[in-house]
Amino acid sequence: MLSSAALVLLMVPGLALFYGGMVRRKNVLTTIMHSFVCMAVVGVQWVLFGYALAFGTSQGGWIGWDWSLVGLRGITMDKAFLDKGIPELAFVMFQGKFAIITPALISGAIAERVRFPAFLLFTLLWTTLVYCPLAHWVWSPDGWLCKLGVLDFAGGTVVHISAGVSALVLAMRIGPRRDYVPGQASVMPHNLPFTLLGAGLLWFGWFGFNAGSAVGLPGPVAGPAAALAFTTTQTAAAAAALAWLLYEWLRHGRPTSLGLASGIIAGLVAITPAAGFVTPLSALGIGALSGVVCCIAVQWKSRLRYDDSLDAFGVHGVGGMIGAVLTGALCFMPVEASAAQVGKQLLGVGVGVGTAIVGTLAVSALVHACTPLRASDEEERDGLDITTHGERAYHAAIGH
Amino acid sequence: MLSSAALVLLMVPGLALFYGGMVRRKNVLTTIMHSFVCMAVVGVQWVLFGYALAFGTSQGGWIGWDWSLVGLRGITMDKAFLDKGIPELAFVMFQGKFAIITPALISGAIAERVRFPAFLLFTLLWTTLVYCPLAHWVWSPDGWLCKLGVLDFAGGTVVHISAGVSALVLAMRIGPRRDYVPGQASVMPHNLPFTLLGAGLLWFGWFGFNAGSAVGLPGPVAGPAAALAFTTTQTAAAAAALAWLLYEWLRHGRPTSLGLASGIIAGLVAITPAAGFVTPLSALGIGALSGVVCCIAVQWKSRLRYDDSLDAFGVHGVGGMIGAVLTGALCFMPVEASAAQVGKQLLGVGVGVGTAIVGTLAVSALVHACTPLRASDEEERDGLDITTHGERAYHAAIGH
Amino acid sequence: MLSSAALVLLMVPGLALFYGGMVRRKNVLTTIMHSFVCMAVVGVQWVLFGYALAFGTSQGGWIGWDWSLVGLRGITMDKAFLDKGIPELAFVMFQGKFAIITPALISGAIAERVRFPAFLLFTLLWTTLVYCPLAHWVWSPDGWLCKLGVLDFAGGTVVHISAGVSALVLAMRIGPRRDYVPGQASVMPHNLPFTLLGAGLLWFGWFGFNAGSAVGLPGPVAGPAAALAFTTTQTAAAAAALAWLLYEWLRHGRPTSLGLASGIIAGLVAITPAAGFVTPLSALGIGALSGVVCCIAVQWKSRLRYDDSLDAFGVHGVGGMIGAVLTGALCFMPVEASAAQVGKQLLGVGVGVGTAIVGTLAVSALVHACTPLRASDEEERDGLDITTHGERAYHAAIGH
Amino acid sequence: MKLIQAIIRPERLEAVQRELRSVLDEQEHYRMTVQTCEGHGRQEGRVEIVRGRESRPRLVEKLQVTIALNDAYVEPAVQAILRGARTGQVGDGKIFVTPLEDCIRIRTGERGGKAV
Amino acid sequence: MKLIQAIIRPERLEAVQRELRSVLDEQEHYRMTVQTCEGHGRQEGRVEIVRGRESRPRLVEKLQVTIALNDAYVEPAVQAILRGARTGQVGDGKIFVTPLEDCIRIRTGERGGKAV
Amino acid sequence: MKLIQAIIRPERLEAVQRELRSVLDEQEHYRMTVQTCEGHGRQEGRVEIVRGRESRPRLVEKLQVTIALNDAYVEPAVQAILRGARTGQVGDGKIFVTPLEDCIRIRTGERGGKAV
Ligand SMILES: Nc1ncnc2c1ncn2[C@@H]1O[C@H](COP(=O)(O)OP(=O)(O)O)[C@@H](O)[C@H]1O
Ligand SMILES: Nc1ncnc2c1ncn2[C@@H]1O[C@H](COP(=O)(O)OP(=O)(O)O)[C@@H](O)[C@H]1O
Ligand SMILES: Nc1ncnc2c1ncn2[C@@H]1O[C@H](COP(=O)(O)OP(=O)(O)O)[C@@H](O)[C@H]1O
Repeated sequence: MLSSAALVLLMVPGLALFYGGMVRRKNVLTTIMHSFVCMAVVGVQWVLFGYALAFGTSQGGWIGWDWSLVGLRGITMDKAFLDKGIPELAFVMFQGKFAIITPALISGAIAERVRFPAFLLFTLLWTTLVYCPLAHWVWSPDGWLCKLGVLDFAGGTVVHISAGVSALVLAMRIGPRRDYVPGQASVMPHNLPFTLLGAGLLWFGWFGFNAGSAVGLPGPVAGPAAALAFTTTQTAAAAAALAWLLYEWLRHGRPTSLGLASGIIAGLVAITPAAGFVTPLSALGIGALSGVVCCIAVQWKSRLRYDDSLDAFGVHGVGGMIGAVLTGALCFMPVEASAAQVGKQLLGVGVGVGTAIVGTLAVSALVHACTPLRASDEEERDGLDITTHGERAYHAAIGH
Repeated sequence: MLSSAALVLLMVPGLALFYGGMVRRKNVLTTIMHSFVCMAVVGVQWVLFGYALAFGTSQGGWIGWDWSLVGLRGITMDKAFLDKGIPELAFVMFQGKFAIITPALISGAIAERVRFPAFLLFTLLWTTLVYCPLAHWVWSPDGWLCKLGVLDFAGGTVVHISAGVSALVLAMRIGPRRDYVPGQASVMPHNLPFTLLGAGLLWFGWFGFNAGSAVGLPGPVAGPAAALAFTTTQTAAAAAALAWLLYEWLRHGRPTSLGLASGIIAGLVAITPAAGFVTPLSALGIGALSGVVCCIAVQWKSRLRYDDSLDAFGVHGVGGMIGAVLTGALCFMPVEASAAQVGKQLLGVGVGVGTAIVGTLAVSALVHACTPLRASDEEERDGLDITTHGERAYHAAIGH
Repeated sequence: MLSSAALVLLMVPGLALFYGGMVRRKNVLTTIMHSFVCMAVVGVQWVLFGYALAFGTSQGGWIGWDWSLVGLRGITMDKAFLDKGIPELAFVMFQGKFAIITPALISGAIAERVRFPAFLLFTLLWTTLVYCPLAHWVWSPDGWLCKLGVLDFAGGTVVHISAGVSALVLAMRIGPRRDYVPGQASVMPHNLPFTLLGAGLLWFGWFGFNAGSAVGLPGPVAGPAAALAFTTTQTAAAAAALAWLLYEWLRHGRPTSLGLASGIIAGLVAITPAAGFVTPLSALGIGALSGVVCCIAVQWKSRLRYDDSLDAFGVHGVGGMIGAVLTGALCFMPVEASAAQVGKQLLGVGVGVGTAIVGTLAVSALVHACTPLRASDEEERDGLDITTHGERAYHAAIGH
Repeated sequence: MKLIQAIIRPERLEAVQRELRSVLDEQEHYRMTVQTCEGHGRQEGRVEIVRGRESRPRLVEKLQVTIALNDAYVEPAVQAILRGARTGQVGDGKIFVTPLEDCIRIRTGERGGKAV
Repeated sequence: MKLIQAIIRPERLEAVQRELRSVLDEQEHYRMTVQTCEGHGRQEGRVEIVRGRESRPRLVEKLQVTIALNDAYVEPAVQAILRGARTGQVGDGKIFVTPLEDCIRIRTGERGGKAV
Repeated sequence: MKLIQAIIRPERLEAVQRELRSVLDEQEHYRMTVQTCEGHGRQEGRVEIVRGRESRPRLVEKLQVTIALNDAYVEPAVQAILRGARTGQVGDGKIFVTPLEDCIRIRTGERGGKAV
């Protein structure tokens, strides 16, 4: 559990690099900071009251709360989590990492133009008003979606769909970058090796994400389920990477490294809700499908006028939906796959999408009331690193 | 077991960076992709039929097979592996990571000139026709080398000798890079910090590689053996790094960072077959020796006409042989060191070398029959990143 | 324990990148090597005699020794450590990683001008003469500080205060860089993304550092204590990152990425001595305080004439002291916080500071007697990478 | 023939290119060469902060655009660059015009006016 | 004295250097200065793909070689560059020859022809 | 008007700037443009080692400083550069002086001598 939590934490620098390599030199620091600062803001929020909201005693299935969980005061060191034989603090931390990574995922859609203070405020409010309730509904034993039987092994709906859809909404709200041209590669990634390294770290961390989530299952199956989740995670990532690469090769005549990396992420996203519930062969199918569909989604999207800079929606939103639905169609445990289960999964997706849309619109309106969301044209032109943070990522050449 | 598997996985991006930093800017993406794509290709192959070939029921000690292992269909979630009390799926994944990393090691010898489609096909065929049989012979309880008593704790023969020798054969088959000049530093590494970071990640991951392999031992010793393997791994890496550094310092007057990093890897390679079988003091010796010998091998080789771009043979081939033989000379468990054991180890090395040579010649002939192995002169000149993948690793300066 | 040790090891490349990104292009390799070479030198020293000195049978509480621990010969594979049920070899390795990282921390203060051979010798002597005794006093059950009841969970005094203070002393001894101008940003970091990635790896590795240290506690509390240490570590890092960022924002009008990263490290340092002894809420306070105080210390220091290149003292020295004292003021276990405990902690800090000052002066005099400490003006001007190591970190553009 | 070397703001390159295309004959294929450089003058760089220490670099990133032209095109090209590069704020840069004695197209070996 | 500035393909630098060495007096120590640049002309860059979107950059990487020469050496040097740099394909670049009024060797302060 | 192009050692830039400031009128705001380049000449680069193989690069990192000046300032500027850039060792570089026919300040459109 603790090593899983540590692995998930490594996803933060992993995501930071994955995104940071894809933007231009002038915006790399602010992009990396988006991920790191989630750790700072949500890291504090989660201990102060986030955990209480998500996993406190359920108030009618809609939200949790316990005064004793504020500041984690009520959790003594040796308090075990439910009957799982692990300390509750370990569970708090594991879940906290999920809460940290989710808003960081969103940042990819609005990179290179969002104002830093606005993103900070957005992160705080969105986590509190959108993430915590969703997590409660799906993962708290008394949450209403959980009670309905919606399956979400490690956060397909709570993390990826909610992040992907919110990213899309926010990208539309903020508008495209000043030099965005639909359908063209108008902005080139400044450091693809960073992006590939980031993908590698994400993939490593994801094993913590998915295998660690086996703890949610009843005691005796937890161990084997972790091994199963590990296997499906690896298999789906491999299949999706291969599928994206090959599809792109056929379609554009070039197998790209960014495609390979994106495929890995797409496969990891899609298997997330299903990891402990499907067989390795099903994982192969889920992965391959998500690789192709996300690739198409990303390319199709690029013809539209909205500008999801780093394709947070195309990968996390679309991948999350594929995974959530296929979980219902392919799971063999804890229930057998059935049309009914697919229906439930669709309900879960619908609730996730709806909550993300409404929540993001509300939160971004709130934020905008306090401080503008978007950087000025001059700031965007000169880069947010130097204008907002007073830093340049690289210093070389002359005079140094 | 699972955390070990995750650690081994991190060796993939680690190796990608280690190699990627050593090539020129124009080939960094394709070099990184060589490692990543092994994860995709072998990741799928292993689940589909690779595991069945290597660890299925032995067909006379020569190869494994079980129809029920195709697609891992026959492995239920709670099926334990032998009597070790770990889920078989965890073992499948752990072994799968070894299968992934091995062809990735080979890619270092042919960097900057191999055609990407040819490498893909090579990886698939080589893993199936060379790696799976070798793994079966050495690690399956019914494999003929295993039965003969050849010791290979974590893959000295199966992984490093086979990769190193195959790398050499393939490098000769493909020919030197267009601007290779024997004995001169004709190609400069474009980003040594990447290489050093890659070495750091490899070293971290190697603990999973070696300590995780303790699971192959009978139950009660597995825990302590893991601690022993950890200790010998760390000690050999430190000793080899120091030895390479000092040797180079005396010999060339400069202690280089690339030498330090190469020493780490050489030590890790050499201790791999011995990790759980020797004392920390023996590990110190194995490390120091491998540091010096690999350093000499690499320099000596560079006077020859063949071009092993990133010294896959000098480090993995030579280091693996040193380790395999010394295992026989220094082990205190599971059998005492003896001349007879050294003889067995030599046999293992011989079989590994022979199989690698024959197998690689056969596989490369097969591949060449389908698609040329080597990039055109123009592609090599302009770099494989832009000509094959339609990408440039870095975008900076003008117009961005 | 073993995974914790592996995590701590990852701190070595993490620190290497953290520091390497902050120096100029011409010194990045030597800076990275400072960290890596500690692994080589101390890695060998620890096995040969370092562990015997620190954890051998106590000679009157002042130093340990056991001939049988030389080369770890006396530690059989299945020898358990005390009564904790873990193999002693695992403990040896875990402690070894601490010994490796400590001199690496010091290197930050003297970057860009120390001679490489002098640093090598310094590392060897300092670890033997300063680190091993201190570790014995504080962590050996018979060490005199341990017996007095000084608390140091995971190395606030032994690692961070001793490294930070030694760094300061050494920086003063060696003198400022040739182009250092007090109070000005005279040297710009050449690659901040490396620094941020390094901070991410450090933070990941720190969980091993702190959570792994729970093994020092009596059996039954070890598990829960690890979860507590994990929680406080994460919380303090988040709070300190936020505090540094906000303080800097208010004070200089810019939230910097380097500030965010520095805050993470400051928080991790400050919580180190307290991790398993305080509540999450206390950790929040310790983190926030250390973020602000270290930020002030670093800025205040920069007006002085001495040149601690990468602020090893401002972060590790100051952060370590804050943590050590607050441990006494906030701990709830193994003893209740009290004025007396604060007194004991102050004593520990005093002893750490005193030992570091005297020890570093003595060791640097010894080193200087053998080989000059400081690079020549020309070497410093042209960069240590090319002049000392015969390498350049990056090759690009023309002719490649 | 003249050689025009203009120092401009990096972010004005696109505008300069647009203007040049409209006055030079080759349309899409108008010829020029661009280099990075750093300039010192009245303009100062933006403040940078490193752990609380501030610095304001005096050297500012610029681009140098080089164009070889026959005499008749010099004035239109200068005007085009002025239109594209001017913001009216300190730091807009300079245009230098120097004599060009000969010009050779490497591909064909053509020389002088028709090779420009 | 003349100043030769040649824009060439990066991969032809070695060939150009070889040719220059054979016509200039100093053999191994022939003098020149090289800079990176990007050129716009008839040649187009190679297609790049980013997540399925294509772009074909108009600016192509080139090198600029600068050589100061006494008049007698100008023609041989131009010919040498032509031999080394020509591939016959669009994008081979240009050679510009401009007058050089004075040349000073910094180390010695020598001026004019003998300082070149 | 003249255009001065000086190739200097990177580490002498500061000294050159200091000297230039003292002879040019604008003090803090003296104008110049700097570019990176690599030079070939009598000086050789420092030995580099890659896994035991050695290489000694012939191209050495330099900076090119460009300054446009009215005639009266040329000689003082040349002397200033000589003072700042000279170390007396092989590799100090060169100063090239070429005629400048026109100079335009982009911000204002001013031309000639007063735009320099
Ligand atoms: N005489 C000159 N020689 C070389 N470069 C110059 C000269 N004058 C201006 N420049 C270049 O033009 C840039 C803009 O000059 P600056 O004085 O900042 O603004 P402005 O020209 O608008 O007054 C400088 O950074 C420098 O690169
Ligand atoms: N008139 C010019 N001014 C500046 N640079 C030029 C000029 N003509 C050519 N160049 C440089 O030469 C390069 C090659 O030109 P291009 O038109 O692509 O090929 P070619 O000269 O073989 O027809 C261009 O990229 C540009 O850098
Ligand atoms: N004729 C020339 N043309 C172009 N660049 C030159 C010329 N002469 C010298 N240089 C530049 O000056 C630098 C120094 O020249 P070098 O021969 O090494 O030293 P020195 O001038 O002190 O004898 C060279 O690296 C080159 O960049």
